[in-house]
Amino acid sequence: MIDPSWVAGLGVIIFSIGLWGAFTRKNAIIVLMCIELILNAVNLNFVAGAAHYGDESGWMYAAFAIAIAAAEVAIGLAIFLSLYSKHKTISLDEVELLKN
Amino acid sequence: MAENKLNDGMYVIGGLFIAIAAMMFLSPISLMEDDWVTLPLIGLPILGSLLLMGFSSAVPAWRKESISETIKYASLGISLIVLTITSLMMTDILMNVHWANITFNQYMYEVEYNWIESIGAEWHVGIDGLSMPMVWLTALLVPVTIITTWNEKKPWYYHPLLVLMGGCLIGVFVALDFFMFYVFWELTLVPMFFLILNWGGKERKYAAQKFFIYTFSASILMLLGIIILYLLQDPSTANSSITGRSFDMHEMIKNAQQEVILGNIWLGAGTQKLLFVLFMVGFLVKLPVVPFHTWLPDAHVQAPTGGSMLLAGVMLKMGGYGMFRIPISMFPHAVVEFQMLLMIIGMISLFYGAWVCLGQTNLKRMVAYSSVSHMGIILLGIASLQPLGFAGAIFMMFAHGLISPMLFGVAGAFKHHYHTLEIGSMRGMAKHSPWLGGNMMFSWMASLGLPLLAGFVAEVAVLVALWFEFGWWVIIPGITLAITAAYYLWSMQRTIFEGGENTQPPESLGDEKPKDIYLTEKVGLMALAILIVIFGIFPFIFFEMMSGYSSELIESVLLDEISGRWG
Amino acid sequence: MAYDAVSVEGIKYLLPELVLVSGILTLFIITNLGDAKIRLPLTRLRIPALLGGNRFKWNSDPRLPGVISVFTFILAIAMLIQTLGGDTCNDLVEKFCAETTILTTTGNNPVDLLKLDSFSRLFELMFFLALLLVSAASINRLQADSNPSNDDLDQLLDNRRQVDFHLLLLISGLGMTIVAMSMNLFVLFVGLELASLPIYVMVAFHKESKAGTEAGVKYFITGAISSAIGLYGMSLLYLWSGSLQLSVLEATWAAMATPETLPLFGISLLLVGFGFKISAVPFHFVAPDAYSGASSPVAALLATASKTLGFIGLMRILMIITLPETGDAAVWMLAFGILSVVTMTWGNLAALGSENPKRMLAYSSVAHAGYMMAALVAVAAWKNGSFVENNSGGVMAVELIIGAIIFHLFVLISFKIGAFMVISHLETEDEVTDMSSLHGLAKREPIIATSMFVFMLALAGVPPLAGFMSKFLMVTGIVQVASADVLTNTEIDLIPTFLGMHWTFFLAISIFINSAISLYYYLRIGVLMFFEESTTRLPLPKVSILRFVILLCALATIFLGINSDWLVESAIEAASTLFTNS
Amino acid sequence: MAGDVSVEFWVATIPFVPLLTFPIILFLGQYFNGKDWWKNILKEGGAISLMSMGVVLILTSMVVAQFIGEMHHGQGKDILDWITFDVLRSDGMTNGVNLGFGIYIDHVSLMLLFVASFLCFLINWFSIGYMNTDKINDNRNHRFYAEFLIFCSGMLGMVLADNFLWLFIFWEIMGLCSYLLIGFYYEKPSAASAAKKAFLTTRVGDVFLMIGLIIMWNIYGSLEFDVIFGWNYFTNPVDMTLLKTALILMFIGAVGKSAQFPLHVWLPDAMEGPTPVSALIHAATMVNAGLYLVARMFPIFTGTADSNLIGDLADVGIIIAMIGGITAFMAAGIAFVQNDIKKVLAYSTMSQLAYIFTGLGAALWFASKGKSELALFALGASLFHLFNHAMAKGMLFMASGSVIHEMHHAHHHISHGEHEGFDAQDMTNMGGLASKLPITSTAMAAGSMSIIGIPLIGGFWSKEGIIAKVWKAAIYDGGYLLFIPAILLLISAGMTGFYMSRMWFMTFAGKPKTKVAEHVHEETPWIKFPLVILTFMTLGGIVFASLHFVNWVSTGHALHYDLVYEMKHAFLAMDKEGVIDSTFLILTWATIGLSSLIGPIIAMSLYGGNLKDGEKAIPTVSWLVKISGMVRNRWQFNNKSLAESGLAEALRRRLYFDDLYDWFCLKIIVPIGLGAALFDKKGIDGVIKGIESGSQSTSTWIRKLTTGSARDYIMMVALGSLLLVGLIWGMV
Repeated sequence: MIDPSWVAGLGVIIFSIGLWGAFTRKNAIIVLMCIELILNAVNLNFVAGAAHYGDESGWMYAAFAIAIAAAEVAIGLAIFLSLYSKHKTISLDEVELLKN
Repeated sequence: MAENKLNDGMYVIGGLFIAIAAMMFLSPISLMEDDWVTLPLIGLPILGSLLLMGFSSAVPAWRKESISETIKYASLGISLIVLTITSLMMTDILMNVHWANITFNQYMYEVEYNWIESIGAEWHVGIDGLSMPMVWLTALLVPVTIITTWNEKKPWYYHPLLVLMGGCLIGVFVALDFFMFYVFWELTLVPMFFLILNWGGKERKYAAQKFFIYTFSASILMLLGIIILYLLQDPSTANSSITGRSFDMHEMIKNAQQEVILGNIWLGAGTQKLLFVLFMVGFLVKLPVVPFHTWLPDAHVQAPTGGSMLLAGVMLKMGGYGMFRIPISMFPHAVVEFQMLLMIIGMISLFYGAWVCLGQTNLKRMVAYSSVSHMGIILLGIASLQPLGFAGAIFMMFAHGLISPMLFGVAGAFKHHYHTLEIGSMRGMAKHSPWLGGNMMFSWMASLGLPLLAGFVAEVAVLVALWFEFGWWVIIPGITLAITAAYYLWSMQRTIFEGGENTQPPESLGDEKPKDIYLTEKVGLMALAILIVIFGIFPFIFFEMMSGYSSELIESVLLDEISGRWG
Repeated sequence: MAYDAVSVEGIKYLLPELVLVSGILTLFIITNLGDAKIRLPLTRLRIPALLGGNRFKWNSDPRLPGVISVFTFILAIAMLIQTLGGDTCNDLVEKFCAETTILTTTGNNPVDLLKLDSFSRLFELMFFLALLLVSAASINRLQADSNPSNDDLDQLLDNRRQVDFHLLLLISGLGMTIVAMSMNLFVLFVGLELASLPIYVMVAFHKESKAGTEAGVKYFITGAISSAIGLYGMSLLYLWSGSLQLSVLEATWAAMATPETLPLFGISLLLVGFGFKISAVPFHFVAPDAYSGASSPVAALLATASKTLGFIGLMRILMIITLPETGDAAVWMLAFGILSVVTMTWGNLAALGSENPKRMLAYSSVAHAGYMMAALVAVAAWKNGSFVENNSGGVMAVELIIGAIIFHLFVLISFKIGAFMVISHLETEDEVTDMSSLHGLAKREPIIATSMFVFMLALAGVPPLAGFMSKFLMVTGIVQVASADVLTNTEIDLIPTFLGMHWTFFLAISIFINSAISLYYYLRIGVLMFFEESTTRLPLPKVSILRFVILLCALATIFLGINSDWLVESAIEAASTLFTNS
Repeated sequence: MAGDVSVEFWVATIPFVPLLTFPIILFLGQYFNGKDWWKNILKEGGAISLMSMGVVLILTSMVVAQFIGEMHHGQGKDILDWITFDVLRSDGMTNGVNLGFGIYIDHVSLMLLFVASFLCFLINWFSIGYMNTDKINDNRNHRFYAEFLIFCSGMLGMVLADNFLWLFIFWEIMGLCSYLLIGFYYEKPSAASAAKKAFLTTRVGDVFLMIGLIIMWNIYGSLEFDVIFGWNYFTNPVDMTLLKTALILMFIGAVGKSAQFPLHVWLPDAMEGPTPVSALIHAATMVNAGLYLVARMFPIFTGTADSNLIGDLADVGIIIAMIGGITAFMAAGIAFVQNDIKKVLAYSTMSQLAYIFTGLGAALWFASKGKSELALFALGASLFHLFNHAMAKGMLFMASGSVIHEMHHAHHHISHGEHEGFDAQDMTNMGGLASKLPITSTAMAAGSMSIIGIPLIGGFWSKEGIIAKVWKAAIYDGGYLLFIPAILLLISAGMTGFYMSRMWFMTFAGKPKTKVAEHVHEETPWIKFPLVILTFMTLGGIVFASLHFVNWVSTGHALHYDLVYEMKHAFLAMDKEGVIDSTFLILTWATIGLSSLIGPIIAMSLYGGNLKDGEKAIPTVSWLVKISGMVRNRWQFNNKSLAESGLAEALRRRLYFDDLYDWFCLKIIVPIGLGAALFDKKGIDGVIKGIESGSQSTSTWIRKLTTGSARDYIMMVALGSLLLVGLIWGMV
């Protein structure tokens, strides 16, 4: 069996990639994907913890986290759609109407 | 549209009634047998004026003119009721009170109700030899101001605002609970803010905000002081309070005298000084003293006549009153320690203020700086730590409370009838407007401390006390008296007098013929003038109680500290 | 008492939540009655039903969904009050309190899920009140276009939008109640997401305008990242302790001899998630954009309920998990102290020159978060200071502080929502993009303008309004923990007295200075309304319900300031249950 | 019996009679101005005011009758507890100190009370004639009478007050009235500016007086005369240096009020007021207030001397005498070159007051040295001179008013209302009026003679007394510093002879210098009566000298004794025991020679001359005119070079004092004020404004950080996470 710390380590890497991607990419969809990456890192942690401690609730947390991620994606995509219909772009750099 | 507005006003009136009823229901504020303060002096003006304003806002714009007389008379009526009650109080008729013989920290007409029990805040009011003159002054100035500025624009809001202002001010003077004191202290800003903002001069926007922010910021420090004082109490003082403490000023002043509660010295030297500084900053800004004074000229110049009358007449006195009520009564050690500092600040205010007056070209601005200068005298009286000095300072508060409204009333009338405030923009007012000129001269003479007018007694008392304590420092106030005379006389020469055979009305008047003051203005100003004379000739009407208060204060609070200094 | 959450006894305690659920169902069903095709809310999907043809006249009224949600919330509040009780506090006028009831999972080894006590109940009440006001204000507010017409199709569309909006409100409310009650970090998080996701949508609800969608996107992206980071931090905590039960985490933390990396990282990241919710600097940047892009009722929700969610989380984490009993300083104390000062100063300074009233309110909301954060820091000071409370008669300072925060969050509902409602009312006329909308409001609408001024003064903390009481309580608490040591020392002089204060004392000073700064822009609103001339003197379009809400808020602002007895006691009661029965 | 009479309550009503009357006049006048009955029957308030003053005069006479000769020591009576307070001294709290109003009566106050009420009555009478017939005064005479009455009550109150505080209060009220009355023609810039000058100059003195009083109060614990005069310096020693300082400060107040060097500049300008005002305030009554104050200090000096503190306060006497001497000389010099008839009288007033001050200085010096007998005589002489001067100068001013008035009328008559370019007060426009104005010229001659000190007439006795006493102090009693004032007084006596004669001869003798002067007639009603009365008073001044007015402590001398003493003293320099002192014999006759012969003769030779042919003066003055004509014909000489010299120019410019003060005000005081105002605006308020604009710009800057880009926000969230981690980790 793989040591849970490896799993958690992978989680750290994925989290970092996700976070990095989130503020380097312009495309809203890709940012959303990066957020999903972070959530996946979370899931890895939960799974690793559950395995390490033998605690069933960890699995449940992971399952819920996936559900939340799914809901977030759904809502995100819907919002991006309406963004596109109004601004004709989903590049985060091009929506700067509100500032100061 | 009109219909719509009427409904809104009804909302307000209904809401007010509900609010009042709810308050009555939830906190047992009710008019009890001996409570002559809560409802008659505070509740009536505040609630009454709010109702009047609500009613006015309910009336559609095109009909407002038709109710203006009603509102004016209603406001006047309310303020006269308050004046009557306070006059009865003052003359010992309501209850057999000997104001001069009240012992320290003992109050007449004292009532207590629970207010915000959970933090120990009470509705606690009472009057003593210090607050009685201030209360009476406030009650007096409101009707006088209303009469003097009878013809102000938008009277349906203006006159109720004055009444509201009076109610809040009386609240400050009778409060015996720190929380209540602070609430009313800040509450007074709101009506004044509106008075300046809506009826003021050209720069009123700036002035109103500056006034509000400046004084509010300063009193925040006072709030910090109140909080510290609150926390310093023994947490078993008030049972119903969740913090175990109360805001009871009466109690705290008493404890401060005893110094020792629960085996500890209650207020140590450092604590006293810290609290003293915190409270004094709030009061000194309100007073105001140099260098915290710059809100005052702006506020005064921009404020409408009635606003500056109340502002100079009573609001500034809140600072002086507060000093006596809290720091001096509670922190004797700090008072004695900071005596020299207070004196120097007072000297600077007095002296510097007078010089600045000399350089002013705007009449209201000059009068405003003269207020700064005169407030320095109050501080000097306090710094003297003499019963006479204290009494002089309190009498100065009172006298200036009569004189400065007249100064501003006159300045306002000048502005109103001549459309200018520039000193020297005209000559020969005595010819065009003899009443205005006469009143102006009288008020200026009173302000420069002419004997047998109210200001003189105070000045002499303070100077004598100052000599006792500081000796030759008295030269500086002496010189200031001469400078004061100089700027007033110089202005008088350039405004009221001169002009040759064909006197020159100011250019701002255009082709208009210069007019004299209206009957209402005449009545208001003459009332003030007569009072100034009466209190100049018979100062003992109030001086006795002030003197009694001061002696009690020195004897029961400061004497130990002072004699400790002698060794 | 502990009950199984799905047992009859347990369900009985969840009546308010059940009311919300039934409200959601009702909203769904009633608006579809009579239609042959049942529309799934928030979508254009239509499922053919067996019966019916077109909708009835009465249930295609655009105001219907709003009325339903208003009644749902009123009913929920009624249920909430009904569930209060017990021997000690059956009088609501005296104090708002509930017996502590714990709901657990089913099974042999039950886990505590939700706790119903005066803390959670009071927060629930706050959420319900906020949502009630918002839903009442948007009964006939969110039309597809600003000119309502009687055209049937338009009405239908309006009705559809309204259904969606109020449905989101109700769902969000459900999430909020879960946050208030949760005893498990993950449950809290789920509740938070349940509350937040509808809010993301609501921010973007104004999809006809560019600003609305932009605000939605920005708020969603930033919010999602923050909560993802927070969730990652939570997962780190889980890795460290093996459980996300608050009690377990607390015990583990207390047992930790030397600070370990994993939980510190976990806590820090978790704070990011909640920091975003309360819009603390530097997580606040999107807040002004979101507030100004969203419609005013939604912005009001962001400024009150959403912020409250964040504070519940912060209190749970900071006050329960990481607060050491005595001795050491809490690990987050300095960080939070710095952040609080930066937050309040930043918020106020930014609001100072802001030309858009909604952005100004957003920045002011940031500043208010800073005040409350400062209060939280003081709690840590109390725990680590050497000051021993002479607790013979009063509550502990820490309860006072937490109570003050709760009080502040509560009264924010009255004046913050009130302020946004005024903006909302202005929006019925035209877009509110700069201060000129407020010009001369006093001449057009004296009552509305006066109310607005009351809200502004309350926000600035001018007595005797509600905002003053909360600030007062907070500062009292802070000063108490910071200064008691030195002030009772009678031997020292002024300078040592001042320097001897715990550094949290300067947080109080900072609050004061910031209040003074903030007064500038709050008063400016008053000046604009009462002084400036507007182009028109016509009154605003008559929207009775908005006016009613505004007046209600104004009266509440005054009333809660003048007579805050009940609320203060309830808040402190709630605060003490936060500490005692965890 | 002596000392039995006690002061009664009703005495206190004297100052209140006019005080209660003035509002009536003011308000009636304000509302009924222009009505016939008001103008004619009530004389625009003059009648009411005259009645009021009549009542005052009657009351005063009753008081005088009651006390004269009956009273040895001053008596006080408390009327009113004005303000009561406690005092905290380093030895504990003193309870119930009272600053009250009361009445104090002794010989000094009796005399001044009489002078004040008598002259006020007469001047009021005169005013009805003078003021009401002048067109320029239309519709404002009620103001004159009202202010006049306040003034009277101030003067009477000051004289009667039983403590220094109330003395000061009434003193200030007189200052106010003088301000108002000088500025009566407020539309004239010169009048407005003169009024301001008068008030401010006296105010400067008043400040010192007030400080002096405060110190007195600190020393004695009270300001009541009873307390201070009865002080026991043995049991309650006082700080003599401090006392000396206090007395000097009080004297500075007196200097301001009585227009002595260097605060004298206001008095000549004060002639801008109507002539009755000049008569009243600036000659007869108010300027005497300073003298009264100094005279009030006298018992302090005797008291200290009695307590063996001999000579401790002698410096004060020397200072007072010195100031007096300088002023007497300076004012006399300036009076040489004045052409304005009232200005001459003003400078003469200054000079004569200076005489009195010098005499008082000598008296105080004697008193301090313990020579109470000499001190009493010096004081007596000074106060008698005060009396004589008040009567004479009051009359002179009224007479000059009469001249001006008639000149004015005549001018009006000739030029039909054109006022431009004619100065009715300029003596170079007059001449030869002796025939046109018989009563006026007689009165003026009598007054001038009294002032000059022509033997046997009013002022002669007192002036001789003063000069002799000052010299005596200088020669015999070691007051060497007093030589300076003594010599100055002697010279001034001669100068007085010159300038007074010059005035009379320029006005009344010689040929009329203008057409106007030819058409003058003495026609105005009401103004002759006071002149006649006062002429007798002036000429017979010696009679009053015996009425015990002048003695501080009666030594029981009978009427004739004093009379004889004065006469002996004046002519023979014989002291009480009848010993003739040759030094003083020379001195006395030198004075007489200087003032009565040399001065007038030079004046006659320059300005005298016979009347126009055919004109005849009345016998009372015709001899004077004739003598002057003789002298002029005999010794006529040209003084042109002297008149155009630098000295004369300097005198005309009043020795540049006014210029100096103007420069000081305009170049020092006003710039400081303007500078302070600027500093306040830019400095103190600038800080506030700086804070405001600073936070505004910070706000702009800080809001720029909210860039609007979601990526920036995300980055900030990420950075914030790092920051939080760093801070939390860092703290651990």
